[in-house]
Amino acid sequence: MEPSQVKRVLEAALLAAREPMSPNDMKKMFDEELSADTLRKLLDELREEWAERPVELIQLASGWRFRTRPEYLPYLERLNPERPPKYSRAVLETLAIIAYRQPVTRGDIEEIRGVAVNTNVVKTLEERGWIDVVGHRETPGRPALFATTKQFLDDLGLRSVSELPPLEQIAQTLELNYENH
Amino acid sequence: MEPSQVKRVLEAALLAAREPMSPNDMKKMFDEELSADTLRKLLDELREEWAERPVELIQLASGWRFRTRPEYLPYLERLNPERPPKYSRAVLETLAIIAYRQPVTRGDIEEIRGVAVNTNVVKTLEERGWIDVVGHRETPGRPALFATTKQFLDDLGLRSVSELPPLEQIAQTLELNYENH
Amino acid sequence: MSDVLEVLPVGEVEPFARVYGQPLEQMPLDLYIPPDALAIMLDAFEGPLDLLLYMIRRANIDILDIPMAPLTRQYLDYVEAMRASNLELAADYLVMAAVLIEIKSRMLLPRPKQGEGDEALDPRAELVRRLMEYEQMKLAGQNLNALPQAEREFFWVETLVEKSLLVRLPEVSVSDLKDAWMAVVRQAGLKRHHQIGREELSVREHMGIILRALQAKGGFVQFETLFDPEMGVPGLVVHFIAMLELGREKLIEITQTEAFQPIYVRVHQGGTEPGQESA
Repeated sequence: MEPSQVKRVLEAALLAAREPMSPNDMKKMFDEELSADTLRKLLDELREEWAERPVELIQLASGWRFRTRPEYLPYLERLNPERPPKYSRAVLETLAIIAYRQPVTRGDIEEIRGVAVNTNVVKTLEERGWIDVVGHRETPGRPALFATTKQFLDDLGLRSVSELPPLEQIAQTLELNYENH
Repeated sequence: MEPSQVKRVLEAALLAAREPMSPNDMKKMFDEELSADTLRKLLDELREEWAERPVELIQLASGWRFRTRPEYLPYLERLNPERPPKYSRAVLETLAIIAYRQPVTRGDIEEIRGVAVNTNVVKTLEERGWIDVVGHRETPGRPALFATTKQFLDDLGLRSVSELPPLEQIAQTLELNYENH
Repeated sequence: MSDVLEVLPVGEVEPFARVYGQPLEQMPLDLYIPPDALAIMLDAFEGPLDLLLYMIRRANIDILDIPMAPLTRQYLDYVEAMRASNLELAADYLVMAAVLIEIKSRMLLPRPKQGEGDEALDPRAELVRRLMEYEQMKLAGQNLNALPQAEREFFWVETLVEKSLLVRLPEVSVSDLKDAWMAVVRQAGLKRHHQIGREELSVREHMGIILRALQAKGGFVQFETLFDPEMGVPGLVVHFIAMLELGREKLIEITQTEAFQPIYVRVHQGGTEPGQESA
């Protein structure tokens, strides 16, 4: 059999495979002996041929398989949407404090929440691009001052921080709640 | 999004699909409205692009899906010695009657075949997902009416019942060359 | 049409032809099958219609002109042979025997004319119709079986989708934020001290904007450069208040060496010389 024909058979098998295919599985399909070198060469060629396509040939621990490239996952995700992950309460409260009281230091946040702020919480928000350091307060230790970013406003669909729900309302709601209880 | 990009997303989704993809599923992946014409054109282009490759894009009863071309069977079948069951004549004849005369009751099938229908025969076809009960005939006993399913068409690579092989003309006598066999 | 024959195990058909030593079409009415062979064959038949069809096709009888007498006789012989071999005989075979006998006897009677010019109804018509319909479905079943079938002649393509590769960021809505703030306020008992309205929020936002601008420009700038006429009058006022608030919170220093000289704004230095930061 021509190497190009062997390659096409490999391609068909790999596209239809439900599990990663081991070199042994691949060899099973042919009467002729297929050397490990030849096989490897053909697989490399296949991978090359698929370089520009939306799925890629990858080598996993248990063999080879075609896999959808990660950049297409957001579209595929819409076919079977999963519930989006949620931020923890600590992250949300920290974000709320920075949004309503900016610019604030970590110390301010701790004072308001009454608990130490975990480094990961701030890091999560920084990595998301929602907060950044806008300066330092000139007190001992020169703590960083955090404020929300433009991206935070964009992602929440706001034009400005002043579009956040006003807190008079919140306070009123709270007072009503207190009175009722 | 560029049409070429839309096509790549469709390709990724179709290659990964666990079942045939309907045009509605495909449209779900995009923010932009995708007209039936555009979609059809892109799918035709995709089919064209794959014309020389070992898998082909086909249109089935419930949508579109990639499959390996039948000429690769001799190689691929060596991978999985477990083949789907060979159906008995009773099963095949019952299937043919349901496919060509649907919807039919068990009584109709018995009338045509001239024998009682074994429960297992119907169960085999139901379990394969090829037939199901689509209603009841309003005669005494309200017998169930069976019809073939989309999956039956999908599994045979057909878009609709009208694509079934045409029924043969029954010869008055056998052809003379019959003895040569 | 050879499909019809494939119904039987090969070997079952051909020996008969050899026993009689002549081509099949030359023994149209000989429907005889030895009982021993019959015992083996019966499993291969799907019922009386299948058996009859086999007999007719094997003898190459015109299906539209079935000789009822020999057919019925042979059929009854088979049924008898089946009984003799203690084969469990399905009721369907006995029903068919009765049908054949009835047709045969009606063939002997003068056919009643339906009407002037009408063809008399052939007593065999219904049987022929059933045989032909059955044969058609039998062939259809074989043809269906010949179609390429998923997982038998072809396989579906199903590439791997590793959803875990998709980075999914949590979404936060304005109301999530409001709820979080309410929880903070409730816990901290801040409601009296921290009733923040729209005005104050704008100020707070502009405080961030000024600090960011200062940072970008090296921490030391001329006062006017921080004001952009594009902001409009309300924006400029808020911006100015934010500047004052930053000064009050000791986050910036606003300096002017003497009256009518340029005003400078710098990040609060805590004692270091102005200009050092910007160098």
